[in-house]
Amino acid sequence: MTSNKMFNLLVPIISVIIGLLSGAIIMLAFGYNPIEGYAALWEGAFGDMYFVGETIRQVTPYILTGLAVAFAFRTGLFNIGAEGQVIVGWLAAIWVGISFDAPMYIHLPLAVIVAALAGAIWGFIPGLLKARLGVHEVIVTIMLNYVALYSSNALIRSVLSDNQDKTEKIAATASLSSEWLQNLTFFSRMHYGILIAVFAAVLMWFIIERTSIGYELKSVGFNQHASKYAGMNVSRNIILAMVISGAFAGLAGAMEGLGTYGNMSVSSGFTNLGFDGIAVALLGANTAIGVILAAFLFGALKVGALNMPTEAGVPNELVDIIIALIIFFVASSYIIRWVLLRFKKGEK
Amino acid sequence: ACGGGEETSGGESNGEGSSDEGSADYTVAMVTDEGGVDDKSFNQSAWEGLKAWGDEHSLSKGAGFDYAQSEDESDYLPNMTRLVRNDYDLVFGIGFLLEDAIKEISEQNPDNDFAIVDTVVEAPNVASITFAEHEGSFLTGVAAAMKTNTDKLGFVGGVDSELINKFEAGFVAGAKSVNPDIEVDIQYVGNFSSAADGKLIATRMYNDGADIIYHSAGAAGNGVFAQAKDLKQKDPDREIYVIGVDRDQYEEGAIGDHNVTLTSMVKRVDTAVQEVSNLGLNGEFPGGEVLVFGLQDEGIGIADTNTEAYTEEIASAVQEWRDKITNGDVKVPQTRDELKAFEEEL
Amino acid sequence: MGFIELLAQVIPPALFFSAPLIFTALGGVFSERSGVVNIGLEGLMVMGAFVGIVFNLTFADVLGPWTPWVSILVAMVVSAIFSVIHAVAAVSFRADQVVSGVAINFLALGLGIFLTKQWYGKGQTDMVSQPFYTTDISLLSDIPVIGPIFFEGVYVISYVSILLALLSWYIMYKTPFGLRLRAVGEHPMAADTNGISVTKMRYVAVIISGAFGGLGGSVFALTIALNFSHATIVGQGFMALAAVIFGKWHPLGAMGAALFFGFAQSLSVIGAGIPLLEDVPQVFLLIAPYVLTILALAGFIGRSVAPRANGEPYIKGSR
Amino acid sequence: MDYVVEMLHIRKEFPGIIANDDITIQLKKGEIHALLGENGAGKSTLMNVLFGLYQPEKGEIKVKGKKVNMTDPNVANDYGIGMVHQHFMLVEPFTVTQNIILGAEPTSMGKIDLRKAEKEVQELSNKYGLKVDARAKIQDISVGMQQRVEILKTLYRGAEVLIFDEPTAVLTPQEITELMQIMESLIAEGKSIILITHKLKEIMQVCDRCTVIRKGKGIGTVNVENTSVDELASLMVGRDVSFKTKKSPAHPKETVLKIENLHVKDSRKVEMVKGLDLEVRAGEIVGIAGVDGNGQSELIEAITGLKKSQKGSITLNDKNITNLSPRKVTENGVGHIPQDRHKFGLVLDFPIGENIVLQTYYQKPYSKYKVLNYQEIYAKAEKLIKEYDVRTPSVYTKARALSGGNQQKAIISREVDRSPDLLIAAQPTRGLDVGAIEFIHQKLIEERDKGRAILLVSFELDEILDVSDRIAVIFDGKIVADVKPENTNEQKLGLLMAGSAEEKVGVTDDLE
Ligand SMILES: Nc1ncnc2c1ncn2[C@@H]1O[C@H](COP(=O)(O)OP(=O)(O)OP(=O)(O)O)[C@@H](O)[C@H]1O
Ligand SMILES: Nc1ncnc2c1ncn2[C@@H]1O[C@H](COP(=O)(O)OP(=O)(O)OP(=O)(O)O)[C@@H](O)[C@H]1O
Ligand SMILES: [Mg+2]
Ligand SMILES: [Mg+2]
Repeated sequence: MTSNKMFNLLVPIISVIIGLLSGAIIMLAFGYNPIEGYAALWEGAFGDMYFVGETIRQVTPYILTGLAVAFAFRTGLFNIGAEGQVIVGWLAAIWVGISFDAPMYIHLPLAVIVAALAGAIWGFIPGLLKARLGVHEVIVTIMLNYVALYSSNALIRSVLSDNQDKTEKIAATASLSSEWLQNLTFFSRMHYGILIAVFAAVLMWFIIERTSIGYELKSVGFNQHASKYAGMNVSRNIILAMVISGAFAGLAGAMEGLGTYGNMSVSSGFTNLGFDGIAVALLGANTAIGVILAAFLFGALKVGALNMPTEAGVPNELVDIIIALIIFFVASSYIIRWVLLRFKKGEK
Repeated sequence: ACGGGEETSGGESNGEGSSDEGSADYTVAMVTDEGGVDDKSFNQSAWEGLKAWGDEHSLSKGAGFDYAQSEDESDYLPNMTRLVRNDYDLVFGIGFLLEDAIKEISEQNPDNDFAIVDTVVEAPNVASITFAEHEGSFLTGVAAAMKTNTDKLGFVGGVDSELINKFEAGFVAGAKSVNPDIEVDIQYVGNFSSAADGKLIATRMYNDGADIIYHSAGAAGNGVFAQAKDLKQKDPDREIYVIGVDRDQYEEGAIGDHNVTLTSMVKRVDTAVQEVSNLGLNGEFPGGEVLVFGLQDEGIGIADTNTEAYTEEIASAVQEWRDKITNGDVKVPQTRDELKAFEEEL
Repeated sequence: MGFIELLAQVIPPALFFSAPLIFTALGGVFSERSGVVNIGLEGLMVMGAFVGIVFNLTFADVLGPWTPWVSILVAMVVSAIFSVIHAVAAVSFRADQVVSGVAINFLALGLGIFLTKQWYGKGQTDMVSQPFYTTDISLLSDIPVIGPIFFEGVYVISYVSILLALLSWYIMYKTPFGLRLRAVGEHPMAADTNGISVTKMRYVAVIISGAFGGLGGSVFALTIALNFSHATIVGQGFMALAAVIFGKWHPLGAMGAALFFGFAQSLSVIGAGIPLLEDVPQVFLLIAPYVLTILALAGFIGRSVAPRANGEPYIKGSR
Repeated sequence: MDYVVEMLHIRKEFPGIIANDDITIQLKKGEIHALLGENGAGKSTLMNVLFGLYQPEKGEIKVKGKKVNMTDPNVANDYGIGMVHQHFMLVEPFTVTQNIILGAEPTSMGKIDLRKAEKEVQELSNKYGLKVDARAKIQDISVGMQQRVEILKTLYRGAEVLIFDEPTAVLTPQEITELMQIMESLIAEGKSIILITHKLKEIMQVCDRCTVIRKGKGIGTVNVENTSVDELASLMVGRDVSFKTKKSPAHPKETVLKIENLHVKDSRKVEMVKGLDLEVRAGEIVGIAGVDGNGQSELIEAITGLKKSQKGSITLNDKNITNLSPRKVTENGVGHIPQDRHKFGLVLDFPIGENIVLQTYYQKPYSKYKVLNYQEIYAKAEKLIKEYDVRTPSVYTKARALSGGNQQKAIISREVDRSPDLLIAAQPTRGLDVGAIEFIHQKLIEERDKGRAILLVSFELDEILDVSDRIAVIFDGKIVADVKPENTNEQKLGLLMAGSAEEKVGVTDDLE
């Protein structure tokens, strides 16, 4: 059992190392200096407090979309719709942020909660259709992504602004950003949302691992027949799982709306936070702590990558390739385990 | 057109004078939007301007001038910050999408110079570079009206917004100024990226009898070109055209021996970038000013590469209207409301 | 505008819009029928689009009007080879198939743009000079009413996609290969005890999905986008995946679903020019295809049950 | 010597366990050779080695005296070895014919020649008396017919040696009789058979020789003629086993379950229970005897709330529980050992400990304010697995990894421990070895003696006759007879179960 635990730790680490090594080989093959490349990457992610702040800023929504996808996976559902849930959450947060005046201790929590609710509603629809009519959640969530994108664009234009490309900025009382954090990190956009994200991770862990709600959700995810036999309400649990998952993604939208940007723009494409959330969740083995770690890896790579073209002349797409390889090796952990076992046997 | 450009037209010569000493003192960088530095559109144009400025002062990329490319919305500010912290004196934000980022960073770094293209940021250390797209669009409208055989034109916009409405209003006004009976079929894609939707819209418009479509839809406009070329391929005798945007899209229109690009509304972002950089270099940075580049100062132009389609006759008509605009005889509408008023006066 | 004219307006674009989805969805059907979930369709399309465009740009002078056809073949081959990565992970390494599909998506886009930058020095390629063009299909286009709707100004490749769907159906339901493929996806151990190599079948199926995904991507690039950039394939692969499920993992069902998407998309874009729909706010037209899909699923398509062993790595002797 | 197949000194290891340790089995031509052992003894593993699914670490396999290397099932097929697996290897959405030809399809011009295939299947089926509907889908046919399809599959491939892995566990008595006849006709055709079964009577009935394995080791081979059921049992288990379940007479008390005029439809909306009446009292075991498909499943599902009933009433301790939710039914005092343990009984991916609280997780002390108390949960599990002798490495082991017998014991421990007033046991001993069966029967009787009402549904007449205090015969959705075990026998019951009208009149006199 202890060796199993060691493996669970070792495999992702090895995957990351192999991914980075492969990236180095590609850099060499195309005539770049991998040491310079990775130095630039490191510099761009952790070089000084500013970059650390920006990395954390990027990590924040990744944690939440990662949790959203992971939560659904743990309950036997595949939520490709985190993307759309982020968008509606963002929109809802902004809505509350710009259309009210209230003291901060009311305004900010209200905005955050409404964002979570919006995401939850966006998760409720596929949940309901799956539970009641057996409609596959993957299609419905894909479709709802587009509905969220186009509708929120239209709402920004027609309701939240006067035919502008973006809304006005939210009231300071609804903002997550903090002068203190900004000063600490030389004006990075790091905001208090990271606390919410970490709290959400703890919450997910608690729900899934420690409560009877989580027990039911997992049970329904594994075996609907046995769950029904045991007296659980299968439909209700499917819906609940999607609602909670959607709420996490909605919170990710709030991070962007109330923290990073303070407003919302008309967008011609997706934020990709939701799609990246799939990778984060899977990289984190669908556990809360795993999601946090994976989000850090992901966020650092993404933010650090921006520094690669300027500092080392390496196209930042290389980071996408590296991320892909890391995911690939994590997925193939079986083979890594196998090799490790061989290795251990050889030692003896 | 407003006065900003006039002073700057002299900027180039000033810049040349100071090229020798100025190199190390003043450095300039730019941040692209998601289109990237090679988007064949204004990002690319801006970068060409910056490179030209670098050449002018014997600087090299990374030492004196540079760019940072944004993968998505969240990268704008970090990219800016990185450049500022790398001690670039002037940082351009290319595209109205970077408005918020410029606003924020200019507050955080009051001692730095910033410039934004295509929109206005009110701050003492920000120069806002805008273009009179409506004027250029007016001229493409004139050209289209001269060229059309069906008296029906099309306009495909990316996203229905203030900026793109300027193109629409100018185009319609130009066309109707030549021939008030001309109909303009207007449709927006909803985004700047879906070539498929651009193509679907073009299909419908050409089907409905439009023979020239002016697009202002970024990559979605590729779909318009695809459809026009397809129709041309099927029937080489059919007179069918696209009007390009932002830069000369002649290349996109090539189909065998033909070319469907009638003309393009060219925004000289390169000129603007080069000029503002020189102003900064010379200690005359136009902070807090709104520079409008228009027809008058060649900040906006209209391409005449397709000599076969873009006939002398059209060229002279366009020249005529250009003069009227620069004279102030014609005031080109910028919004739908202004257009309505403009049409009533016709 | 009369109904027939409306159809003549809507159907040809619907066909060209659907073709890439049909190809890709067929690939998805093969893969998932063999028990390998394929979220990587998006990435396979990206790879196909990239290869199709690069090949087209490189060989247009040599191959002339044959260029697009050869391009899609080459795109098929390269994407098929690319998909082996997914096969190795999902079949041999017993990877979580969703994870490995996600990796495919990241990898294809990363590689595509990276190589574009290497080879062209910029983030997007030029436009190809030899794309696919529409034609009137001789004889058929002369049929009254139907002719103009279905056979005038259409891409031949659209019909290839429909023929391929029929062929896929034939292969899957009438040949030993198809029977074995479906058996492997339903009950791999049963197939194994009948002497069918689960590994081999799954490899073949994933490689077919790679070829079809590559075909879909390259057809999209060579009919609609005409160049390659990060924005060429954005979500079409996921729509194809939706078509696979919508079509209940059946080749003809997937084709029907893809045609439905194409039709709805076409109607929503073209609708803005139709008097009846002119006053409908654009956003309703934009979301119409997606809402219609959900309504169709909720209303009459209902439950679709995946192949029993879909997503499960086959490990000999486990239960 | 004319051995058709020999497995010599076979050793097969799985991570952490030696499933087969130096086992030898030799099959003579034309014999039915039994392979006997407790659950998990290694029988299936050994046969999978012979069939080429597993590669042995040591030992050799000879076919007709020639050493062969069974690398995969194809090789086994080539040597004329066919296997009917313990868990059927049938593709549910396929037709009977498609399943039979899978992997060896007749074609014409690349297309499957379905007509030819169907003809061949029909011919085979006629030849061996294996009645199947060639065009029916597997998911629509009975378990018995599915098994015949499995046999046809091996015959279609020209098998000379047939391996049957627990074929009778899932069959009704009639089907078992048919199967025995089929096996004999196969032998008559010159084929040889290895039969795995836990039912010693069957071995005595049809087998020539019997090889016994215990905990992965070969114990030896005996001639069936020279042995007895008791000897086989003690060889297998390593101790004496009593077959006649020890029980004292029942003392039924108040009525616990009362069902009146119940009507239930199945998932295809066909009425399966058609006005059924039934009573079970505290302190008695009522056995439901009947041929599969006469409404047993629907009856149980209606009582437990898994299915809605259309008409009639179900009363538990004078409380109407008709159409209550499963949870409400459970809380009112019903325990249920489900027929399909994998589908209903367990969440296979949960640790065994968490399966123990599958219905009670939300109650104190396992959870408080919705927070689970794992200490209590696992403490309970530890206690139960000890008490019920559930063999598992630990309570944290996933249920999936346990053998069927141990999974069943875990379910029974859970259901019995809740002290339900009514305990429904559906096929509680299916697929289990004699030791496990003995244990479970003992438990049921213990519970009866504690005053619980027990409803036992089983297709095994032995079990019904052995354990029940009263037998209710179900036919076509109704209880058609109510008899005492001491007043009846297998033949009489068989007739009743077939719906024989005269018998019905004759026996209803027995009704109290
Ligand atoms: N796939 C496997 N992985 C690991 N261990 C296995 C596997 N299959 C079987 N075993 C081990 O081999 C032993 C023998 O299992 P096997 O299935 O052969 O038993 P059996 O005699 O057929 O039991 P039953 O009578 O219940 O069918 C088991 O105790 C188990 O520990
Ligand atoms: N995947 C597996 N991992 C670990 N052990 C396994 C696995 N599959 C089977 N086993 C082991 O195999 C043994 C027997 O398995 P087998 O399936 O033969 O049991 P069984 O009693 O016959 O079950 P059933 O009654 O359901 O047929 C068990 O003791 C179990 O530990
Ligand atoms: Mg067994
Ligand atoms: Mg068994």
